[in-house]
Amino acid sequence: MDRQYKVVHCTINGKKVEQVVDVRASLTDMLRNDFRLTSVKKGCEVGECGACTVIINGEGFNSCIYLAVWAEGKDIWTLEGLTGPGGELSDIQQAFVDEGAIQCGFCTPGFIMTSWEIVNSGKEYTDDELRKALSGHLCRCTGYENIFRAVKKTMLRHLGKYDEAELVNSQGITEYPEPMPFK
Amino acid sequence: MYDIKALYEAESLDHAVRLLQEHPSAQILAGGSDVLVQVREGRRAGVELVSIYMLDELRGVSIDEEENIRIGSLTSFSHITNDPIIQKYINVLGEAVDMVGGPQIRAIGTIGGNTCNGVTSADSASTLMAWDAVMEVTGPEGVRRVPIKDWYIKAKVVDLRPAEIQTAILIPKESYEGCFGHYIKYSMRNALDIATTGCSVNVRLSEDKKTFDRVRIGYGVAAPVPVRAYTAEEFIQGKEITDENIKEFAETVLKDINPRDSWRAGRALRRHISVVMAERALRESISLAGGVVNG
Amino acid sequence: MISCTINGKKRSFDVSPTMRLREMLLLNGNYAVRDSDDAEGFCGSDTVLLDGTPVFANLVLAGEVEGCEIRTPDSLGDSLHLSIVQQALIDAGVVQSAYNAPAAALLMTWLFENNPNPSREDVKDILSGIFIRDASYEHYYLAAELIKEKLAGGEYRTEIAPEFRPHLKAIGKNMPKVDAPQLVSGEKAFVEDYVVPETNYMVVLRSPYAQAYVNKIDTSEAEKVPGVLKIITAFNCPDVTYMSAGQGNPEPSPHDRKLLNRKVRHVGDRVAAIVAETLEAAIRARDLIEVEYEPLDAVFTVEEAMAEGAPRVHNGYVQYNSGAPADLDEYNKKLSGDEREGKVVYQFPLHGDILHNVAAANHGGIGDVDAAFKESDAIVEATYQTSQIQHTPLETHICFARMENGRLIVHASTQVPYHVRRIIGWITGLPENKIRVIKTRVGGGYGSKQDILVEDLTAYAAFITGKPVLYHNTREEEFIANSTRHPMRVHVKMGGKKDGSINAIYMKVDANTGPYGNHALTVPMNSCSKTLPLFKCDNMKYDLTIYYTNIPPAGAYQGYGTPKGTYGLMMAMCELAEKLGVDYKEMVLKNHVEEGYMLNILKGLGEGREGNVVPVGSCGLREAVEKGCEMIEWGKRVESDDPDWKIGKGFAMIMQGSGLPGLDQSNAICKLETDGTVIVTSGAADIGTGLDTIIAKSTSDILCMPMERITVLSGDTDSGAFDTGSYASSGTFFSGNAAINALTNMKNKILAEAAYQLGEEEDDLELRWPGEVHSTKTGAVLTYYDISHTATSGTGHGQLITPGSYTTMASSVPYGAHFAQVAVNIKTGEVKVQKFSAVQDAGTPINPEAALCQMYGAALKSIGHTLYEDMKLDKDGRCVNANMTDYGVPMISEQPDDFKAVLIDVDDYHGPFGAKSISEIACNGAAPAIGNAIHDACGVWMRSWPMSPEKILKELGKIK
Amino acid sequence: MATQLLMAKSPEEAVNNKTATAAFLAGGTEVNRLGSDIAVKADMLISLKKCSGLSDITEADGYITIGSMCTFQDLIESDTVPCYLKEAAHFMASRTKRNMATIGGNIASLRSDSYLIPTLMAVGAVLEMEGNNGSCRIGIAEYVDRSEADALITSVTVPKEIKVISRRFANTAQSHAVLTMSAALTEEGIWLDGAVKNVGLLHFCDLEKAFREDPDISEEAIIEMVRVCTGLHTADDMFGSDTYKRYLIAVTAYDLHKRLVGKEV
Repeated sequence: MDRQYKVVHCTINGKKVEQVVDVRASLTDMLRNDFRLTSVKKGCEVGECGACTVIINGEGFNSCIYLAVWAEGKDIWTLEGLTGPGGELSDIQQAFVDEGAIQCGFCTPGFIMTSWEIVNSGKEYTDDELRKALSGHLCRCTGYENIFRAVKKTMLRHLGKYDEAELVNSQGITEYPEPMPFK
Repeated sequence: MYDIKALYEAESLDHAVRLLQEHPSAQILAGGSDVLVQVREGRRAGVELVSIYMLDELRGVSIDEEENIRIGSLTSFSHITNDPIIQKYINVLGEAVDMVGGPQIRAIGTIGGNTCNGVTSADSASTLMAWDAVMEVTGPEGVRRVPIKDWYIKAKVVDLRPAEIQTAILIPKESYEGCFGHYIKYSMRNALDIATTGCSVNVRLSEDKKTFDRVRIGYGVAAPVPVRAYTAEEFIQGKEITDENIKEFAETVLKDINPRDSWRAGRALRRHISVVMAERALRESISLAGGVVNG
Repeated sequence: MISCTINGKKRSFDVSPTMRLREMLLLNGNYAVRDSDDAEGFCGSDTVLLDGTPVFANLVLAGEVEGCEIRTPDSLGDSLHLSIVQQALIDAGVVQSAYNAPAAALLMTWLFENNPNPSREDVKDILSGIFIRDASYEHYYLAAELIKEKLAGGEYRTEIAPEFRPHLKAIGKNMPKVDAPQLVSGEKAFVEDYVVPETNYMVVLRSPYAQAYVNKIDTSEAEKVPGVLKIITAFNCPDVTYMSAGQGNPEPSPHDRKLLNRKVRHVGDRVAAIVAETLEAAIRARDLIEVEYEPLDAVFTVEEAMAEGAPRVHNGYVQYNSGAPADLDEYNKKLSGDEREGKVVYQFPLHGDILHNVAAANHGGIGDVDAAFKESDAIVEATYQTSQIQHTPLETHICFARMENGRLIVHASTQVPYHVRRIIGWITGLPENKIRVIKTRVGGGYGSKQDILVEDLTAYAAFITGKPVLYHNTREEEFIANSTRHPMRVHVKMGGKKDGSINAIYMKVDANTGPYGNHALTVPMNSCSKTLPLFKCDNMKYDLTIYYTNIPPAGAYQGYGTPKGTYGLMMAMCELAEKLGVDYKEMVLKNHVEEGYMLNILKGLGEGREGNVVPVGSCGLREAVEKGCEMIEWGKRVESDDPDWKIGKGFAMIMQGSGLPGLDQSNAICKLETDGTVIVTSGAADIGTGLDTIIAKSTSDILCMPMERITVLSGDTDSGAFDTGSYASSGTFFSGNAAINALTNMKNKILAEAAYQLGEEEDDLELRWPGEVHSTKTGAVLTYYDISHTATSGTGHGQLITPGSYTTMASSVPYGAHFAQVAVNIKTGEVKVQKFSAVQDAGTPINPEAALCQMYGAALKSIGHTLYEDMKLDKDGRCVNANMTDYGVPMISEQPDDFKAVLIDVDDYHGPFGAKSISEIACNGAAPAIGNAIHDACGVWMRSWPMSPEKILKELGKIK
Repeated sequence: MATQLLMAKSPEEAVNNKTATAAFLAGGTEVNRLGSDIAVKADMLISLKKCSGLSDITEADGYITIGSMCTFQDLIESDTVPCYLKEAAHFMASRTKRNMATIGGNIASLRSDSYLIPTLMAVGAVLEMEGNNGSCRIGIAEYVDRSEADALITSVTVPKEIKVISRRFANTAQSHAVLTMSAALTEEGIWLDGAVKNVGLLHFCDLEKAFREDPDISEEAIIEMVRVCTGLHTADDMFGSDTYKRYLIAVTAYDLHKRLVGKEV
């Protein structure tokens, strides 16, 4: 049975591209092998670890269980797309660095893409909602605390709540000087 | 790269049906969060697939002319959870599907796929069972409707005939009107985990909210397929909302369910938590419906 | 779809039928099919076999190979499974910089497959299709003999090269160069092999004018080309003034340029750099850039530059880091101060005077030449003019740079990794810990890669875009935007006595350093400092003036000024001998220095500083002259049977240096691995000369262990330790000695550790083959494995790691003499070098066969600049012959039929195991030797390079 | 840049497809070489590599006929090609290039530093051409004067027994020649032809006449004759000065004549 190929037209990191792919290829295969976007990592290839998370039309997906041919017409973003023209880090990336949210770094690309979706959603997630939104990622080094804090601070900054962001303590709890206002 | 023999991409529903006829051995690929994983694990290696992922016509939630809630089979879990109609009339389904896998899985997974894999642990199944959902399937002979209780034939087998595709899930008006429910998923982790046992209860109270007009309770992983505890339902039908009734109702479920031992949990544990979940889910449903126990 | 068989495997490609075959083979991963001449079908680096016939892959189209069978150089055998041919080329010592050694191996393989017993003519015929610049062709004939012997009896019988120092196992012995297997088999080795597929490309817009202001650059259209990332011009590049010479800092060269300048100073000067995702997009964008030039008058020769009121090449203002003259302010007032001119910053006074286009100057001498001339029985005086010569390394300048975690990683083909790192630091503002320069294998440098000519721009482009960037010179750019020999006007006045002794020498050198002052002072200095010290003469005087002009840039080229000084002096001496009626050989023997002679002349000849006066060290000059005269049968007249052809003989004595005492420094680190093997990390830059092999052999002999248990890593600024770099013939001497110090420290550390582990006295212990410590007292033995394994255990002293560094004020000078017998056709002016013998004292030749090949390669290069090579400029300063065919490089047909290299055995006190330098000195002899020989043949004095037939006919009076 | 390639099977197919914007491609050492704009201007290249009938060498009544696609190396290795033509082929110093370059390609290029044309002109070679209106035969001198771009050279016929001497002057063996000159001895006397760089392919009829009229003419006379010859348009360039080129032509002509008709030969 000879191979089936298909041309996929989509936008990757803001650039319109066209690529002939084997229909059996996963989106992770296409991004890594054809476009050399090696930030997209294969941790389990069965949709359970989140290391392959990319943003498709604004939503986080596991690219390992997403067929490359399904990317037709989609707008796809990977970590490489977040760095500025001169290689400057975006604020969510800088937060991961500042809050010590990166150890081995293998889960980081996937985590940052979901965090990018969260901080750009404009919504203010409660702590539980935030943990639930990040629950699709496995990290075996950090114990998630610093990652949670990095996302929370960036979310608050995106909402303009700069001083509140500074109040977030090491456990990720916002320590209000006076008793916590009723929410 | 997936080990699949061939991939046929359907451009429309009819085209999908034709493809299934042309390739009788081909299997349907919706969101892929079950099928592609099994191809990867080898259980479905070398399979032919008909991909219906691009059929937007099978997506979305609406109220049809018969005032059924109509959920397109390709609607993803996350879209169901955030859908206003669902939140208004059957919010428990939104909560239930919001416990499937993780956010990324819920973005790709579809309710059609979740109900067609015939798996008793499917988070949506026990709730759909408890709300008497109706499966709409389309095939070479046209459209057919199957009540959910007849949908599950045996473990991993549903009433889907050759070249048929499940196109929607309907919740009849009579089934959702005035109803409030709650679903509990008992699992080891809060995400990316399969239910050890799932329990979905809904109630319709009397006008004066003192007595149970109707109570329904569905279970996942309490039997090879999702089941209803009819004996318990009949027991509590028309009774007052009292602690004893609630407790007895919970004890009665054991008559209907038949959990088994598995590496995930033993039979005794499942029977015990089934009772506890029944009581809790019922109490939550009562409060949601505005009722007061021993009121 | 094109399908064919490549190295026995069926392949098909979906490419355009008019794609060049070489590009198709690159898609297939056969990157050993290289390109040295942009598809000119000259160098043969792109040789492949097409249906069994050697062809140039660049001149064959993909569509033409449908169904054909192709063999590429990388199919012959990898570095662990070398074919007989590959092994023979290694053993013969011809695999040096080896950019197209795989192609040469393929041709030799084809030869032997078709003719198991080829004659010398057959070898010459097959190698006529390949250009060898490093080792020349002589030892390929030797390799052919070795292959025949291997095929016949399985053992070599012909002597490859004489061996030296019998008491040592590795030093002085013929051994395969440690990096030769990788090179000959065509494995990944050069910068171009490490480029990532998703790289971006950079091209440079170059000036059409020899001198002009760049007033405006409009890149708006260019930026619209899809895929363009960045366009760098003088208007947005860093305001950092630097210079491109790879020299120890503070450099004896004026800092007189920025990355891109508001004033272009030669045809080919940088105007804009375009970075794009594809090469096509970069080129398309380049052609859309509109530049508003303000053309200015230009000067090209020293005469024009020194003329009154000549246009000034640098007219901004002058600054001094130290030693500024008192009248600097008034001086600057006379200059234009126009900001488009930029500035000239001297690190310390070089006696420049940019008002008169003087980049640098130096004067000095000993005794009183004027008085001495009065007492001379005969005086000769003449002016010699040398031409602009290009190195033409097989691998044109290339650099690949990328960012990695905020660090700038620069893959460079360079001779000076640490100077590259420093200069990139100046331009990008990054500290050195944030810059890593990886010197891969270098496809030929010869001095052209001592200058930082592409790394500055490529590294900056990668730094500001944060993306990987590749820049690769075209062959034409290698001519017009690289560095070349300084054209020089050498005026020599020499007086001598009847007895043949020379009593006065005056040299007036006017050098042309081109638009920028890299190496401005030091190259012309060498024309005196590496020539006058040959003479026992008490009255010597030199005046050096170096002029800025608008010719393509001049810089460092193997020999570094000495070939031009030697040319003038040795021709003058030959003329003086004739005038005095003294035999030239006797005059040489009478006047040359010998061991112990005090070199007072060195006082003023320091590299821009006070030179230190030292006595002559080890010196094999006399033996070299005697040996050479014997080989060329000096004095015996040779007549040809054809009346038109006249035959003559000539020779010249030569010297050089071994690095720069008081300026150079080298470091090395030696590590004993846990299994007792050794890794030596050297800062040195092996550019194909065999420097890593010298360090490996030193390790083998000092630590008494076999070569295969030794690895030498070099040229990576992250892992290595500082080294000034490979130039001024400093490699063997400085880097070798630094390694020896590190190894000696390791030897002592091993003995100390063994004493501890054995509980014995260090004095009773000794190292012995094959790498163990032996107690002369108790007979106990500890292998290096035991020692290291214990030392790195939980209770051990820690891994044995020792540094070593080397600086010196001593200077070990190599000496020698080159001899030529030429035939001159007095009817047509043609010159044929019939015999050439290079005889040199290199102290202890550590790699004898490689040393011989270095002599052959350098001699053929200098035969090239004497007779054939010449960059010709038109009246607008544009190089009209900027390609291989017209520039005139010597190939196998130009090699003398009787070509010999001989090593004189001398043991130097300072050199590593007594070794001195070998390569630069070998560039100094050909021009004067051939010049004297031509005079001997037909009586004319050829006073300028190249000694072309037309010039000879003019001198013979045959044409006006 | 040409993007189409036609692998012609026969000369007819090649000529039929030869439009104004197509170009013949023989060995490739001219068309595909750096600096050649032939491949850039053409939209299609017609390769003759797989053309039948263009690479055989035959002999018939004192004449040798050589297929136009014979490479320089074929000429050297053939035992029927006359020695004088092998010497001219050896003027191309690079063996790999000789494996590729063809006799037809060298003639068609009409280069002013041609390796073979001077020798072929001296011996009065005859070309067989394949044009739109079938094949025809044309002397090489005539071809040099007015070559038809669209016609394809299919073979070159040269005399077997003829005394010819050629000389080539170049900076290095692989540089382009400043002068390539051939002299042949025929019944009517000496034929003298040459290629002068940046001037062209010349037939030195005045010199032939001078040698015929006075076989013992002095070298100085020849040098003076060429020095003042107005028909010769040599100029100063990177290959040498005008005076040098004229002198070289003169001394070479004299030398060739002397060695051809001279006593000692």
